[in-house]
Amino acid sequence: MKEITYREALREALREEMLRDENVFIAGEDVGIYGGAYAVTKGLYEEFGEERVKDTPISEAAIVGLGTGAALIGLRPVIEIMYIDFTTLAMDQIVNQAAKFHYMSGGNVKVPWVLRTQGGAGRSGAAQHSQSLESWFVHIPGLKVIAPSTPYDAKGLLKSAIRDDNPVIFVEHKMLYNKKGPVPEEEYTIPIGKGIIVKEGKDVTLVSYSKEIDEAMKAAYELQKEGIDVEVIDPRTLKPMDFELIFESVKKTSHLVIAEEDHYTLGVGAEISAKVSEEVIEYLDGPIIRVAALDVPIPAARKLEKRVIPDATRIMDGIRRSLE
Amino acid sequence: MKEITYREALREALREEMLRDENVFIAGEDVGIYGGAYAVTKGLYEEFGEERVKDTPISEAAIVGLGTGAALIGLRPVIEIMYIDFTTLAMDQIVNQAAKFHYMSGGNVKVPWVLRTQGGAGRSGAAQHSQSLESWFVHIPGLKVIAPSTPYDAKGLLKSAIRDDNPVIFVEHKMLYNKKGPVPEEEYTIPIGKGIIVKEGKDVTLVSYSKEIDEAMKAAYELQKEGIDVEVIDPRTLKPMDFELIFESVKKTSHLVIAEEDHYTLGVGAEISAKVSEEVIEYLDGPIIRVAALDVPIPAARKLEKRVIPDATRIMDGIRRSLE
Amino acid sequence: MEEISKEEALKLLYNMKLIRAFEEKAGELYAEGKISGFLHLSVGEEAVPVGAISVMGPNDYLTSTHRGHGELIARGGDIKRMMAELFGKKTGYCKGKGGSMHITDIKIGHLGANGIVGGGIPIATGAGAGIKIKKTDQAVLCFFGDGAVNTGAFHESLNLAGLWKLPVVYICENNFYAMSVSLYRSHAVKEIYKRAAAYNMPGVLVDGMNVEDVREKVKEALERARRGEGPTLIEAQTYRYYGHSRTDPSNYRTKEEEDQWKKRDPINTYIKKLKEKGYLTEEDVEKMDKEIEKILEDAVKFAEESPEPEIESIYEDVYA
Amino acid sequence: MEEISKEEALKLLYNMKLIRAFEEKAGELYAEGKISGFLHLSVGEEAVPVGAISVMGPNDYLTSTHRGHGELIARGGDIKRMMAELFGKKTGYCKGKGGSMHITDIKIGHLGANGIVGGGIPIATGAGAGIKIKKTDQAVLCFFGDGAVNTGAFHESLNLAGLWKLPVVYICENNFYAMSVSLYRSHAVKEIYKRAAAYNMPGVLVDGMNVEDVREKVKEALERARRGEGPTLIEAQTYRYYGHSRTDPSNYRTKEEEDQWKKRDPINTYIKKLKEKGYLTEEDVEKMDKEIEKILEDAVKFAEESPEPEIESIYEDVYA
Ligand SMILES: Cc1ncc(C[n+]2csc(CCOP(=O)(O)OP(=O)(O)O)c2C)c(N)n1
Ligand SMILES: Cc1ncc(C[n+]2csc(CCOP(=O)(O)OP(=O)(O)O)c2C)c(N)n1
Ligand SMILES: [Mg+2]
Ligand SMILES: [Mg+2]
Repeated sequence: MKEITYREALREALREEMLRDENVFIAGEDVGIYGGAYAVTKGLYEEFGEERVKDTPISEAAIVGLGTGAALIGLRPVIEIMYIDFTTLAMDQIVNQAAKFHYMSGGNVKVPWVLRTQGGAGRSGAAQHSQSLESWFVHIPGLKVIAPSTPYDAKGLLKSAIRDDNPVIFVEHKMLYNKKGPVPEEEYTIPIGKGIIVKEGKDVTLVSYSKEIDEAMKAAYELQKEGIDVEVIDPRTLKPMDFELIFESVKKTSHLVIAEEDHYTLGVGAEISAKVSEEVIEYLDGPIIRVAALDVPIPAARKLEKRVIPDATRIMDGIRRSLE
Repeated sequence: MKEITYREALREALREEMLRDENVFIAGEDVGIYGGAYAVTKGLYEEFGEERVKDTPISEAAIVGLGTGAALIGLRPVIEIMYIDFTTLAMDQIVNQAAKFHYMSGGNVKVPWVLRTQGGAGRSGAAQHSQSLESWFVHIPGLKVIAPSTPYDAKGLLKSAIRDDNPVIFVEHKMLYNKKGPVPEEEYTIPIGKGIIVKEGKDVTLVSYSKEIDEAMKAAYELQKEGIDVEVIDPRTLKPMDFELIFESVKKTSHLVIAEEDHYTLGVGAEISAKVSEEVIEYLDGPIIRVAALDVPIPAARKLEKRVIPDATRIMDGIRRSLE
Repeated sequence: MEEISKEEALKLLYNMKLIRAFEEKAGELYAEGKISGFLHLSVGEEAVPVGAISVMGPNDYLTSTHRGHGELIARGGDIKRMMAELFGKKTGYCKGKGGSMHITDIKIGHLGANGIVGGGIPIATGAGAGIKIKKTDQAVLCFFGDGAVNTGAFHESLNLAGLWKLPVVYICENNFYAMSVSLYRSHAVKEIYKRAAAYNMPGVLVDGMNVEDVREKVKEALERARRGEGPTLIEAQTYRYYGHSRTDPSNYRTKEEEDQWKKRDPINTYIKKLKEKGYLTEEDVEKMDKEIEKILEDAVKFAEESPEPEIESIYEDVYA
Repeated sequence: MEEISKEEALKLLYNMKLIRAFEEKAGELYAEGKISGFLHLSVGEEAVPVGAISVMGPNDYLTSTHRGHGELIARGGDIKRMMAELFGKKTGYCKGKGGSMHITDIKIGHLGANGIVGGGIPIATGAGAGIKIKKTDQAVLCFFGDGAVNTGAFHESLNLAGLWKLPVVYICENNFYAMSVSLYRSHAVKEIYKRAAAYNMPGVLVDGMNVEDVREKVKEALERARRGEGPTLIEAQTYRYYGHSRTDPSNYRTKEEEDQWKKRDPINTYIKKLKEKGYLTEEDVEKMDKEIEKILEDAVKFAEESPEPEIESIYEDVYA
């Protein structure tokens, strides 16, 4: 299998889907000539032309509406909001319009778009360019939410998202674009809503996603040395979430830790924790620990930013607490 | 003590604070001549004039920016967003600007506004007029979030919110405006961040807030007949949340149920549940049950709407499940 | 102005009357407690949707608003399913899930009413962009109120449409109030059509009480759109006779103002005109009214007799 | 045009030079890895903030953007604390929490740079509304880029300001690009100042490479604001010499275009003009450069020697 970056994997997915289905098009700020703020769409403007790779004005609400209107009449828009922080400018169009349209109309219409965006810290971008707001979208019925952590998942899930008949929020991570990983030559897709066990283990279940998975894996391998056998699960899709996979693991390990880059309070981890203590609490043998970004706006200075976002050390501490 | 409605209590708070501090002013859609979509500001335009009770265009982002800009230069704006559903049009101004301004500027400025809005179902308003989006705001560091359930709390907390130096999201409930309750003649405030035990009990802790408290109390009294002694807690402030009060109660009862009108997935209950199973799980003697709005957009038809929102019966079922 | 055939003219009158009758009936049923939720009546404004939609092509699209019964009826929406939806019944357009503000009928190109002021404008614009990608000769009519003009969504959308020369006709149903707030207290520029200058598109003022004037101007705009010359902003001045919603006593405006507008009633003036032209007799009018009365009776009966939605339906249609 | 005193003129030149030197230095330090995060340089655009802010009153306010060093320096911001903030140090304006895009200095009426395009416009407008409530004779300068003109926030704000006649001067720093997207590919109307017509305020075109022209027009607008006549929209045409941020190679524009603009460099042309006027000799220029160099050296030294913020400071300033 070839090794490519997360960025290239995403680009392959976009390109293949555009070749496969002429109804797929891309729109967003700087996605065309520039090739995207993080260079994901590079080359697509040249290949597909400006009718299908559209640079837009700085008008986030209109970008999402563009997706919705075009989707209603049979196209399959892939719209890009440059930073997840900027979805704040389009929440009505995402949440009140696209997410609920199928339901409110009694099934009369559907809105098959994908909203690609990227979140997370790591570039000293400060409080308006480093958020992880995915939990907001997970809260909203009618949306699907995907947050891949590897090139393989990124490609397979983006293709599935484009083919899905619902509005899908596809959250990339700014620090993953250069991450390399194996991706098959042949065509494949990954089902939305299926998680995977990234590493098997029997002592504690560690659920994580997106870039935080890398810290989770570091923590797991470190702890292996101490004889703690961590099972690492990546749900990959945050909504619908593969709770069965998590429950099965918790039943086996009796311990649960969640590691994420979103804020502690009401991050995605809150839902995982609450769901587990509602459904399988009797299997638990310790507190459910959430290791998450501190509840402060993300600061700019490297040193502070690094401390706000959980690293392997903090995850290890969390695991130890859960096992105490 | 006199008995007045939730609406009147809010109006008294606004009026008293406007009389007390000339920097307090009100702005929003239809808050002036009309007196507010739910008549909360009725009479204030006549009393204080259009300089201090400002009807605005339909421009939610500008309304919040109006609050922030005015707050920065020393005023104490009370801005109104007519439905919490419409905060989606102002999320950048709320979340990226107001909430983070104090932090991002290293404490250089502060943003003392109150954003009054109302949420919840009960009027067949359908999916764009019935949401309970408070959990979004609870997720965001820098905001305070208040959701009072009685006239007494509404008045005392609104006064505190206006005097607070931070942006405060003040979430009223459309079905509470006519609710009557005792309110002292004399001046009082209620500290932000302090919950109360609405009914003491020893068998199970039931946390609820806003209008859902009324269903919670019904459920508690019904269960009393069956010999189940429910302790009902109203945190009143959702951020900062009075976790100590909840922990103490859980330590006593060993059972926790949360009832809320927000969606099940990542509603405020998710955080309460997760926090409890992180901090005091060893005291628990059963699953933590969340009774919440179903994870569907709120439907219009009365029959469907009623079923989506949790009532006393569903809360009772939840309590029984937690005690099984 | 192009001469309108008798048949066409009678159709316009009929549609205006049907809308009005629907609205009056819905208002009554609301008062009786048979309809709940939000109900925004468009009585007085009928000429705008009827005139505009009469020149839409069969494959064109439209987006509508919270005050949207008129557009749906003018486009040939199913009166029974509308009424059933207001009743919250299973047979309603949205199976009872949407209510008045969310009716959508993709089969006739109706891309939805909307509960959010301005919420439909980006969607209409997106449909216009979609048409351009598909390279068909369709067009979109985007209806919204004067209040919506002050939303960010309006601005972002019209800029995009003007820039990309999208085949969208923006029709502002200017009834001079957004709830209680008069246009004069909320708009920096009081002539809405002049805002078009900011978006490189023509701005056209239309007499929204005159169905033929609306029709004519929208027709021109649609032709322009189909020629690939881009969007138009049309301001149709009109008036809502009732309060904003069924709970609003309209204290913020005067009886005199209301009376002035009612004198120019779009239906009465059009009846007068058609009679003068010899297209119509008082008998014809009565016949029409009867026919419409029957349609509404049937619709109410249908709605009343229709079953409530099943509880299980709550879980359907969340995802496609 | 009003005659500018020698002292005043030299001040203008000095400020432009200080901004440019600051930006060049920051660019170098970024390349060296001493500064991280986002860094948007305003080299080429110095005449706009300097001209505009030179006529602000001591109690006036301003809001700025992601490309905001110019406004802060022109307003007398503390160069050391700025540099320290770019370094992420404890002594920085934001104690390292904000970085380049979030510096705020309420003491001099600076209500913040902003990482969100258009994000400062509603805030400036709110400050203007606040002034009107307080009934003082203050005013607000609101800076933003050409890209920001297409945001909903721009529209909602300017409508409000035009309606309420707020004392706000809206200054568009039109450098013809929003990241890679040219104004010609993103604006329905290419003349930004003409958008003023939609908001009932004057629209004024200014040569953003000419500091005195900027100054003059902003002065008039401020006077107008203080007279209670309301806001003005000023379009100052200028150019950024470097890429959008420090990672952008500017492939989307031509060398010729860049060269054309550089010929009209605001600093060089002003030096030439002041020399012709006899206000300035080459020696003066060198002296000025030296002085500025020293200021920057000191600032860098200060920043380098300043301590990193303590970890505990993370928890401070979340709530006031
Ligand atoms: C974004 C948003 N803000 C506020 C409202 C509440 N609201 C519903 S209709 C309305 C007035 C709309 O006025 P206009 O656009 O002129 O339409 P009209 O009701 O006059 O037909 C308001 C403020 C809303 N639905 N959406
Ligand atoms: C709402 C929003 N959308 C997108 C961005 C990303 N972004 C940052 S600067 C910029 C271009 C801004 O252009 P302009 O307003 O002309 O200012 P300039 O950079 O030219 O000074 C963009 C798209 C952002 N910060 N905020
Ligand atoms: Mg109106
Ligand atoms: Mg620019």
